Amino acid sequence: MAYKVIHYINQFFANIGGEEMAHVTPEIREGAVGPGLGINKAFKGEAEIVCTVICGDSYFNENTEAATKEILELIKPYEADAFIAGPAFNAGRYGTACGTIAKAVQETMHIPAVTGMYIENPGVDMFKKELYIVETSNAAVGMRKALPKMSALTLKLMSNEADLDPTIDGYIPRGIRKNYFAELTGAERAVDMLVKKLNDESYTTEYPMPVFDRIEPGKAIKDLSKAKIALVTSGGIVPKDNPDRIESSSASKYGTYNIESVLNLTGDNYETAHGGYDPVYANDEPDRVVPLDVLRDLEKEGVIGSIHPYFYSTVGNGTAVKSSKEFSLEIAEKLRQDGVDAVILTST
Amino acid sequence: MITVVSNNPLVKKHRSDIEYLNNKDYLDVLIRTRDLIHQNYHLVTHPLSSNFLADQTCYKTVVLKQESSFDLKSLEIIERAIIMVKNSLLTRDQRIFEEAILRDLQFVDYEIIKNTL
Amino acid sequence: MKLEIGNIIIKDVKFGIETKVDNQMLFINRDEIEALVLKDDRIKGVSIELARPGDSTRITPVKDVIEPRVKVSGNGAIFPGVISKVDTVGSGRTHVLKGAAIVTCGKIVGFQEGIIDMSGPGADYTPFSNLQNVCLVIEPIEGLKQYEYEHAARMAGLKVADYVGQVAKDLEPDEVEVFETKAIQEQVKAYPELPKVGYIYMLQTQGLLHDTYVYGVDAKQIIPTIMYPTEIMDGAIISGNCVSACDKNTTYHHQNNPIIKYLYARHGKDFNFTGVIITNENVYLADKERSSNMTAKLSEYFGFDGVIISQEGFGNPDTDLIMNCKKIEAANIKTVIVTDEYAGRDGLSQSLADADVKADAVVTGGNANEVIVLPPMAKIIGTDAYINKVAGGFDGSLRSDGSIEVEIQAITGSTNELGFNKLTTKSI
Amino acid sequence: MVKGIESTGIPVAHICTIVPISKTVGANRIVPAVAIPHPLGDPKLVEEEEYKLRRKIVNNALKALTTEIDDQTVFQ
Repeated sequence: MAYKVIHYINQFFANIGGEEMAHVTPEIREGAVGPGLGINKAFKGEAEIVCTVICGDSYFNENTEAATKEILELIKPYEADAFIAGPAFNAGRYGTACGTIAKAVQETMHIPAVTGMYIENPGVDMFKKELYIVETSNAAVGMRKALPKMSALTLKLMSNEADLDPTIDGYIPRGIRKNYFAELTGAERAVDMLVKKLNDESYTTEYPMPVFDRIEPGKAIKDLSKAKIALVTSGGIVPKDNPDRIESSSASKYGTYNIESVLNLTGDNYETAHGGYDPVYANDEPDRVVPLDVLRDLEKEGVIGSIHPYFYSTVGNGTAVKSSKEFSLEIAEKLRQDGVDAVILTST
Repeated sequence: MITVVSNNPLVKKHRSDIEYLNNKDYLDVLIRTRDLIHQNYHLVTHPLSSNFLADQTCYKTVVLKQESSFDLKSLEIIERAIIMVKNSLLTRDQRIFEEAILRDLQFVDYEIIKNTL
Repeated sequence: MKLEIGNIIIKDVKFGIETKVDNQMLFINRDEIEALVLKDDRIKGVSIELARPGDSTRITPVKDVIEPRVKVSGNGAIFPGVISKVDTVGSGRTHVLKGAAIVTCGKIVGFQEGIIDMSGPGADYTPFSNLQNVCLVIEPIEGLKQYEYEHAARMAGLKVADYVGQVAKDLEPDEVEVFETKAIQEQVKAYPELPKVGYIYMLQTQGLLHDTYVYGVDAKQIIPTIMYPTEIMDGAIISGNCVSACDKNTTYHHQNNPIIKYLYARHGKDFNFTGVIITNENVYLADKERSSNMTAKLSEYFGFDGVIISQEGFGNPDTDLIMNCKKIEAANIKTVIVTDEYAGRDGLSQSLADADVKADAVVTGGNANEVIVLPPMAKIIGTDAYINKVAGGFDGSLRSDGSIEVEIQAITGSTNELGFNKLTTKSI
Repeated sequence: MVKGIESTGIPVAHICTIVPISKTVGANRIVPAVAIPHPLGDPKLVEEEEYKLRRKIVNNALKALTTEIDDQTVFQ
């Protein structure tokens, strides 16, 4: 009997409409829709899309929790063997939606989930550890190439073929280090690698050093006097008594604090949660870490447009960037949605 | 000026003027070390001396030196060490060592840094 | 320097009335060996046992593995500066009982020493499961200090290896391999058109139980220096190391350094292998800076175009490794580094305690944290009472049925950083 | 943190004490601060002077945010 697969797509690929229809709520249709037809073809009868669930990107991203719940309810009766989302190519919100729903399905229904994205889709960084994300081109022209890869990987996962390899199966490496026995000994491989390096031939390192990849600088602000500026800090400034219990070192969370009616941060109401330096100076005068006093004056003088009503705070220390990555994306998304034009980030 | 941060009673026994973190764990020693580095202390010994992470020993001694400027290299080393030690604690059960083993662990930690004391 | 290695192939080991080799069978006189070990009055007792490939045998806690050899001609003798006069070795002829090894076992401190399984899944991870092993389980006298015990166990292993090796002196080897490296100017002239390659050999030297000896000198005290590769092949470096079974270099590893072996294999064809620089891994940052400055300077001085750098151990030696790599790359010399990983049981953690983009050619010996279940064995040589104290073991790792759940870091030589094995790691 | 935010296209001025760390974490507009325990202040100064110092650093950050750049830039 053929495997049963559920497919998730957004309003655009369901031919409902573009951005103007991005608010549509989840609906389910029997059988394959849009890209699903191509997936079905690639399955060659070994599996079949039993239903397609469709949701608008805006609806999903603005109501993530509710949308996830609704979709899980909708697809439950189908008792599927696997779940496919997208491919989302370079569409950020679609990618986030695909990642979120695929992860939720994987966790609650215990069936394998596969999605597809362009390597720079923000969803990749958010979900690559948990999900198999097939690498696609950055636009829908890559559909024809992406679908067979996604289908093949899904089939492999359903039949429990354990030995997956990103270079063969076309998914983005999940960053899990796994042992295996190579053809040659390490010494032979080292000598081979050295010869290639000496001859300027290409070689593949067995452990790519974690590198800090660059991000394109954001465009400069044209008119400061109209700009909405947000304050973010990794210096751990929090309201007195640290209501969110932000940890004193390499914090795993962040706090969001309303400063709409605050003119400056004083030691009476704010303090630092940072455990990495002598806290006296920051506790005495938290403006020394988050310069709200200066920024309020500049707002009053009309130098800047406005100050974002919330500031975000966490405790980070220089090199431990990884832990903060997840919530920094969350903060970033909120700032973007709130129409913030620029950010001043302070670190100790 | 040399400063010794340690939770090893054997180190404390041999040198009294250390910053002794009584009943604190390996990670506490590293975090205290990091705090000192932020106050212009430089590492003298590597914080991952001995081949143990926190799942294999509970004793750690680090030697630092106070200087007048901040040392980025020391900070990088301690930050990476903290990440590794946290990871070593994360994926394992808490270990409980027997008394005889504890003495061995104290001994090895002390032996490795005794020349700086 | 020119060294001939004559291999006498050993395919089985048995106790006998005389220690000798007969038709690829090594016979061991138990009493003679026992008497030899007990000459050291720090040792109360020794039990000598044999372990063959395929046996349902577990050897633990393993301290060192040594290949029995004898110097037939040329300068010096076996393990110079340690059990023989400090003469420069690396030339002449040396005979090897290929396929045999002396394994020392003992609970030096309550953790650390490793496991060798002669069969089952664990056997795939250690090269020593393929050898005919003569095991010495060494029991110290009451109250012997750890360093004394370590020293006594180290000496016992070397002396027995020397003793057993003697039997090869007058035997006709099954095969003879010849290795030669000339003095630097001559060597460079030999293949002027080929790139010059060196090997940076990092030695574990953190302190007690983490030491390596070069011609008898504690390598902690050396300044990096240059050696002929054949000196190392001829026993100039020995292990005094009890740490992390998986990635410590036993004396056997030093005697059979595979990087030296494969550099020789392509010497004169793909490059000109011109020398080895040995360096250390100390706990003081100032020593790390000094030693890595020296390796870079020597690499430049000897005109290397490329080097392989191998590590021993993990944690703070990662810093030495990266310093060596960065500084040598900065001298416009191409590097390949050989290391192993501690990426956690789930393989998701940061693998090394240091990193640099310059380290763009890395060979890894595997993730030492990966968990394996070793089934029960019919025979235990040594004791498994300490299993859950072995580095890589954890509470409850010795199960009531005798099976063990451990990280592979408990297995002797499993993630060796000289590239001795085929084990490696990929990102999935 | 810097990268997370800037990946949305919002420009970020990173005020930090240790410029090399800011560079490794991928900040593009880097504004050096005073010292680790008090990046935007100096307890040795009188209140007014300290405010001036802070304002200077914030102005520097605003200058950074209004400057078009292609690569990591430190705004002294």
